[in-house]
Amino acid sequence: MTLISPMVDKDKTAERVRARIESGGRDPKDIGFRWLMLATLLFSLLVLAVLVVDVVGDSWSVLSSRLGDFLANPLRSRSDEAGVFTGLRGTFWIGIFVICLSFPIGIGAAIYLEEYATDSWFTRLVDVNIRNLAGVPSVVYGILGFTIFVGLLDGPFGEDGAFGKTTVAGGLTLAVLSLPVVIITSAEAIRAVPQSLREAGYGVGATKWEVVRNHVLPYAAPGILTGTLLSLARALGEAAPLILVGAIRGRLGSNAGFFELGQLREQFTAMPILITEYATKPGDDWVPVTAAAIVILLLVVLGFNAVAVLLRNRFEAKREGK
Amino acid sequence: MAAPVMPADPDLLAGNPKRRQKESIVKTVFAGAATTSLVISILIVGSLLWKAQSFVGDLISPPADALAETRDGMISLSNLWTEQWAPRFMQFDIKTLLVASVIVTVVAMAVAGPVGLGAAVYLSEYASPRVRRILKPILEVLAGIPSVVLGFFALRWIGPNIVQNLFDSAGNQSLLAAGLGVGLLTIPLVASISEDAMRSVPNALREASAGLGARKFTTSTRVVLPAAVSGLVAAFIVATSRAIGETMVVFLAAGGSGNSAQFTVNPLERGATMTAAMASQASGTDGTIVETAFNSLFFVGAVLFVITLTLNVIADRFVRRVRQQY
Amino acid sequence: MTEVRALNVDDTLSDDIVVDDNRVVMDVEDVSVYYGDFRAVRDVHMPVREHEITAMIGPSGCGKSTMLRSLNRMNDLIEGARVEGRITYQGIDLYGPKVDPVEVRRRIGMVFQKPNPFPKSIEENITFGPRIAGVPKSEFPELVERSLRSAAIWDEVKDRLKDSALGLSGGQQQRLCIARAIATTPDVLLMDEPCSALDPIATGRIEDLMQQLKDDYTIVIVTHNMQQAARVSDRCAFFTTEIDATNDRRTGQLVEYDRTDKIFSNPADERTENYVTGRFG
Amino acid sequence: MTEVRALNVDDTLSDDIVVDDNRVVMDVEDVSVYYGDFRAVRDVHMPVREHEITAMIGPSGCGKSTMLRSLNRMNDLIEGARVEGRITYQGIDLYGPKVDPVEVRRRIGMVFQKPNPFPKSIEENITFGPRIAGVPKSEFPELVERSLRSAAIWDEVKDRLKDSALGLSGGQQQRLCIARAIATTPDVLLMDEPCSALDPIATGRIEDLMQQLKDDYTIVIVTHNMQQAARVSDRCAFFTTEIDATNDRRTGQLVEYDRTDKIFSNPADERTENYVTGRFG
Amino acid sequence: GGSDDSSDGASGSGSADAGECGEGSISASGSSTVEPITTRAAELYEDVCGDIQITVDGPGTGDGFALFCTGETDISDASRQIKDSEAEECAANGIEYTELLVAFDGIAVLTNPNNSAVDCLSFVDLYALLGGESDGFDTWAAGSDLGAGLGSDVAPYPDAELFISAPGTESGTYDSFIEIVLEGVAEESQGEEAPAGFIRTDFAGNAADNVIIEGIAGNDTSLGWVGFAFAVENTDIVKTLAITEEPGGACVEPTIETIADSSYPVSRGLYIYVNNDKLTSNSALAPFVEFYLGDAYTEAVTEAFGPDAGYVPLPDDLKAETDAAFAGAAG
Ligand SMILES: Nc1ncnc2c1ncn2[C@@H]1O[C@H](COP(=O)(O)OP(=O)(O)OP(=O)(O)O)[C@@H](O)[C@H]1O
Ligand SMILES: Nc1ncnc2c1ncn2[C@@H]1O[C@H](COP(=O)(O)OP(=O)(O)OP(=O)(O)O)[C@@H](O)[C@H]1O
Ligand SMILES: [Mg+2]
Ligand SMILES: [Mg+2]
Repeated sequence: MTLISPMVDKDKTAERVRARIESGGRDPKDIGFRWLMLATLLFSLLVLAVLVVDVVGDSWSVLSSRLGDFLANPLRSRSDEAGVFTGLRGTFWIGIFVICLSFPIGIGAAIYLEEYATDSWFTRLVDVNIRNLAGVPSVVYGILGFTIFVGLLDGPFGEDGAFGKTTVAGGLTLAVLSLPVVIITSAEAIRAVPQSLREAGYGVGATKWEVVRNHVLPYAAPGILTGTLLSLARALGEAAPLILVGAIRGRLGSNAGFFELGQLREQFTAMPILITEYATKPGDDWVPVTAAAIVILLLVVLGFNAVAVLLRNRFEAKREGK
Repeated sequence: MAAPVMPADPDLLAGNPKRRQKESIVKTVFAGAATTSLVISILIVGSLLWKAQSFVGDLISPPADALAETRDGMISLSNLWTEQWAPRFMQFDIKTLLVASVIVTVVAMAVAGPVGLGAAVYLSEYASPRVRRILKPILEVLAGIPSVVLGFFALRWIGPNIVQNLFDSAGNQSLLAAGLGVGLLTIPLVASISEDAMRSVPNALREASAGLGARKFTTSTRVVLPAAVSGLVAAFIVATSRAIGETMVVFLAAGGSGNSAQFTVNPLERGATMTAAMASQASGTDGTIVETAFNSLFFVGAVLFVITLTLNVIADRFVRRVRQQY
Repeated sequence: MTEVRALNVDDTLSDDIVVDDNRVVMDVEDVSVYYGDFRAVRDVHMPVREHEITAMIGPSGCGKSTMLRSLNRMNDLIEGARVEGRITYQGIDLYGPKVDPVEVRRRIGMVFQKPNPFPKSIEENITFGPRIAGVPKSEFPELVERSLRSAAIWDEVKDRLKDSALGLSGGQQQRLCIARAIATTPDVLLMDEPCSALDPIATGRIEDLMQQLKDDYTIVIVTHNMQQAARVSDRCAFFTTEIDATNDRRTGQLVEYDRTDKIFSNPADERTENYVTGRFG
Repeated sequence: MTEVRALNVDDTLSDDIVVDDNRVVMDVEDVSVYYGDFRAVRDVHMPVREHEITAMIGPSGCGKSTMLRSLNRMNDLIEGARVEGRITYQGIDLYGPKVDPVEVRRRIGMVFQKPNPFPKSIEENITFGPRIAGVPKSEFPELVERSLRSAAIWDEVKDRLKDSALGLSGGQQQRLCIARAIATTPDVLLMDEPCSALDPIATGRIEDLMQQLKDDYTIVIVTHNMQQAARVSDRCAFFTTEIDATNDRRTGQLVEYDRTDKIFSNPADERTENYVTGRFG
Repeated sequence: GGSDDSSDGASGSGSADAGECGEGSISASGSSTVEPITTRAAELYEDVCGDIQITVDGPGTGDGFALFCTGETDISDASRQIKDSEAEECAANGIEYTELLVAFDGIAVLTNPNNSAVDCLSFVDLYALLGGESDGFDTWAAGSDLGAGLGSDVAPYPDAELFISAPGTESGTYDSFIEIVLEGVAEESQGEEAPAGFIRTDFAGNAADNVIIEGIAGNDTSLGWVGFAFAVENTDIVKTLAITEEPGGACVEPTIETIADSSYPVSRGLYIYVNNDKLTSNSALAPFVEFYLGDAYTEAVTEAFGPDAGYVPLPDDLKAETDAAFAGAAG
């Protein structure tokens, strides 16, 4: 009568059932696959470990014998005198530009997109635009820097003889380059703020800005910080756009101190450029110098990365634990 | 009878005008911030097109100084399709650069695709939360290794120790070595996006599969991977776009940094990708004092921009599809 | 008090209001709420009376939360949400041109399903609303105590006002949220399933608290739990969903709105009866 | 059938089984389940009888899902989850050393709270289980029809077997999930709140379906809805939570396990009575 | 070197007072070949006048002149003499300059040490293998007919892969090689117009000299050229070929001596061009150039790439001419 025509294993003697259930079966395919996947993961970690070990090994002769010198000396033509001072200084100032320009603008834009924007053609355009900007190759940002910041801003922001290829131009270029990533990661962090927190704020009669400032931003801060640090690290490691913007690979005359503002209008160099230069110098005695410069750049860049990732994990754990 | 409620003070709910004003100022400021991204796009497109069109214009009606650099005293659009990239000789064979870019990208994705995907499968499906908590951050930190560093590594280590060991005919620099370097660079990217895609597959599907007596292998390959396919495709495309746009590894390790390169389809040979051609054009111009030759930089930039933009738009489609699904 | 006639959604409510009932503080007249094109709930008439607890019940998705959130323009925050019809507070059209939704929410407070204290100190949770409304700082200590007392949680937290609110238990957090809502001196409190995340004991405390609060406030509560509606409310609105023939989507509607005892003992509509007797849901 | 004595959690169940009840197909003896250090539910005794529907009810967080998922080792998938005590199926200790959890899950199928069809065609959803179990392809057409018929959804989908399962309504999806579970020829079906995401009509259909299925299968169901438990189940286990004095966390426990009519009409424990009469939850 | 104290450039530990050093900053740009010499001189100058900021960039000789002739730089480094077109540009902008020959750079022609088939090549041979008419030759032997036709006494060349590892088109070394070695033979072979060009273009040039050298070292039958300074450092992994201008002439190995006395045929002069107006308007410039040609000269030229390798200093007579030219300009 019924729709059901049973297909239950009628022959379910306890023995048979026991035999099948207690087959214990670990499937070789299952185990093999697991190990294969693990191998790929370990492979990628291993290769990168080889890289780091190789570089650190190469750099050892420099780092162990003349670290202080190495940090204090500028771009030099002799491998036993060469250092990274001017590179670090340029990279520092580029970082300042990224922090001072792309962080506030990026976070502001993210707040606008997540909290204020209604679904309009403008919002959609900005949104699509930002995601596409994030995928534009860095060398293309170099073209932007070359035509706009070097070409057009030569007068107001460059000293004679700097041909517009100033720290300002380099800093602006990388600030612009990191902006989309800052916006995207900040927007993600803001999106992750529980709606209930916003509702709590609005529910007691707060305006949007009051909710954003008092509740959304503090809650999203770790996420925003993570995203911005990651984008900062990325910007500090970029060489291609700076090549187009004309970072110096020969001798940088500026002997301004690390924090002197005057150098903003002078020509500049940066760590990745200095590495490119050292890497293409002839002679084996440059290998340790290049490697040492790389170690220092890695310390800076991976340092920011690691701090960012740890921060995020810490806060995520905290949130989940709650 | 109804108690007709007399409206109270009509301004009872009018609120505080000062707070409203502040609100609108804040909103305007933030909207301005969001608008800067549009300005940047316009500037990028503008700066590319400005000189790129003057380059193409020069090919159509060549100026005298450009003609003087050629062998046969002829320049036309067909200079974009010869056998070599040598701006100095007004040889702008775009296919030389395109094919080199494709070779590097294919090699890179052949490495980063499977390895990144495998790493992602392990992290998402097999690793215990504790292991994932340790390994994922390491992978993410490694994603931050600057490309000059990998360029140096590809030049000094991958080239001699891997490529030249495997292939006798390979030189100290080759597209293959650069491709491998770019591949290493993109592994963390592929792994990270793929892992996100797989983790966004609802656990309910894994449970459904396990509940039907599927082993992990089956669940991973027959349920999770197919369900995440849009995200995986997106990861692959994003990584491809990144590989095409990668500059420093190729500049240092592919051997085309001298601003001249031959058309080749052999990954063991030297070559210049679009990005490397741009960087070498910008970093040394002794030979190309002719404006036309220098402007080829913008033309290549425009082509690169269009290619990566297309890839990103396609990738975005796939990402959207993932979002819609769950 | 005399019995009010069982309401029919097609009636105009104002005709049915009986004089010796409490004053109508909020009135919902012929309201439909849309999310974009989708009509989530339609044709609601529901006068809310002062110093009463009005409960909204009905199966999941029938638009109870949607309706409740329209009462203090909380739905403004949802992209595409739109109210048709008229909702008044003290006779003022809440959706009128001169109305500032921020002010509306200050006067018509809200308590949510999941306790959602700010991740700040207990004290700051209370003072946030008054602070942004411009209440002078000097009044805070008194205000904090008064609000926490009203929410019956003062004794439990008075020694740890500076501690994070997240350290409180779920029930305490929910009472803190009530205290926070009270601190902005609203006169209507909207509560969306305020007990559904709580255990029985905490639930009991909140229910007791509502009974105390109704002397000073007007309360509208959404609940899934019919027993709770029966226990605490004075008036009860039963919603259900029906397939909208035009677009094949389920639209919520008000089936019956009446005194609670009437709804539970002698409902006018068969659907209400089915629901309150547990035939489905 | 004679009445079984009301169970007390401290008794050993096997002593209480009355001969003319259905055969015990699964037995839960003195089981506690842990998540890491946290004991989610403790000391459960609960024999599951063939061709019966056994319902688990209780307030949120009391460990119903936890318990249910222990019955087919689904909890193995959760890091740190651990079972103490003995759970047997056909007399075999499910957590014994030689047991293959994959095979266990094939024989003890599961249907989840939210319908979770694979994002594939209806047909592929059904054939997924049999295919990995090595059933020859030639049997698929018949098997698909049989499973879908058993789950009372054949007529609705027979013309669109190749369409994506995601195009089905929630209720249809849930029946598809039941069909999918049936397709691996289990003899026990575990269902975790299978109707809570469904509307009343879909719920009704699933309840009818369960009644039909119990002729061939043994069903264990978790439900939040007491009316549902009362309507469909033969036997009912009531769980609640109590603060564990040692660590101040709530641990679930079995309060009472008995025939459903007994639980709802004449419970032995006061807590059960409070719960089933709607005093809380 | 005189600067092994860890001066970071800001210390200004000069022994001279501001009067001698002048005031201001100096910018030099131009040839990447000359850049190391000027850079080295500037580095040495730090010990004398540490406060003078000297920027040296090496985008290329042509780019250098472009900047120099619009008055943007004080010094232009050049690995060749200024072209007429560039000189016109300078004149148009009213820029007067002094040309100072500062050193010689030999260009070493290289092959792999394992390539024992060749030891000496003439310009004709190099043209047959690398000139405009050799486009597409992928073995040495392919150039045999061309070489023989032009009178080579070495042809036929070995039947082996011809792997070219050479500088990129942007470098001065590339230009010099064309100018010195190939141009003459090309015009002889193809006529004035040289329709096939002076140099084959079908190889990927490289910007990094060490990479060029590694390319030579990595292929048994490679051929290429590189600045002498880079080659002498690597004689263990590459083989420098002796060169003769005419087939059958004397084969000369590149050494410091043979380059300095011009007996090695593939060498060129390296120059700096100094803006005359700036010599007066920029008080820092003249003292620096004086230091460049004076105290720093030998060290800057010979140690530009470290103590063991370098460019070739001018013989005394030419050096005296340079000094005199500068003295004239500085007034
Ligand atoms: N933000 C939104 N956008 C679009 N539709 C929505 C949104 N919020 C709710 N809805 C839809 O409106 C209808 C009513 O939802 P609402 O949340 O008001 O129901 P409810 O009665 O509160 O249900 P529950 O008892 O589950 O809380 C539902 O069909 C729901 O899917
Ligand atoms: N994966 C997990 N890890 C740690 N604790 C868990 C996990 N899943 C559930 N718990 C905890 O175990 C206890 C029992 O949870 P369970 O989901 O079994 O309850 P439930 O009775 O099914 O509740 P509900 O009716 O809400 O579904 C709860 O305290 C819960 O927080
Ligand atoms: Mg709701
Ligand atoms: Mg559950």
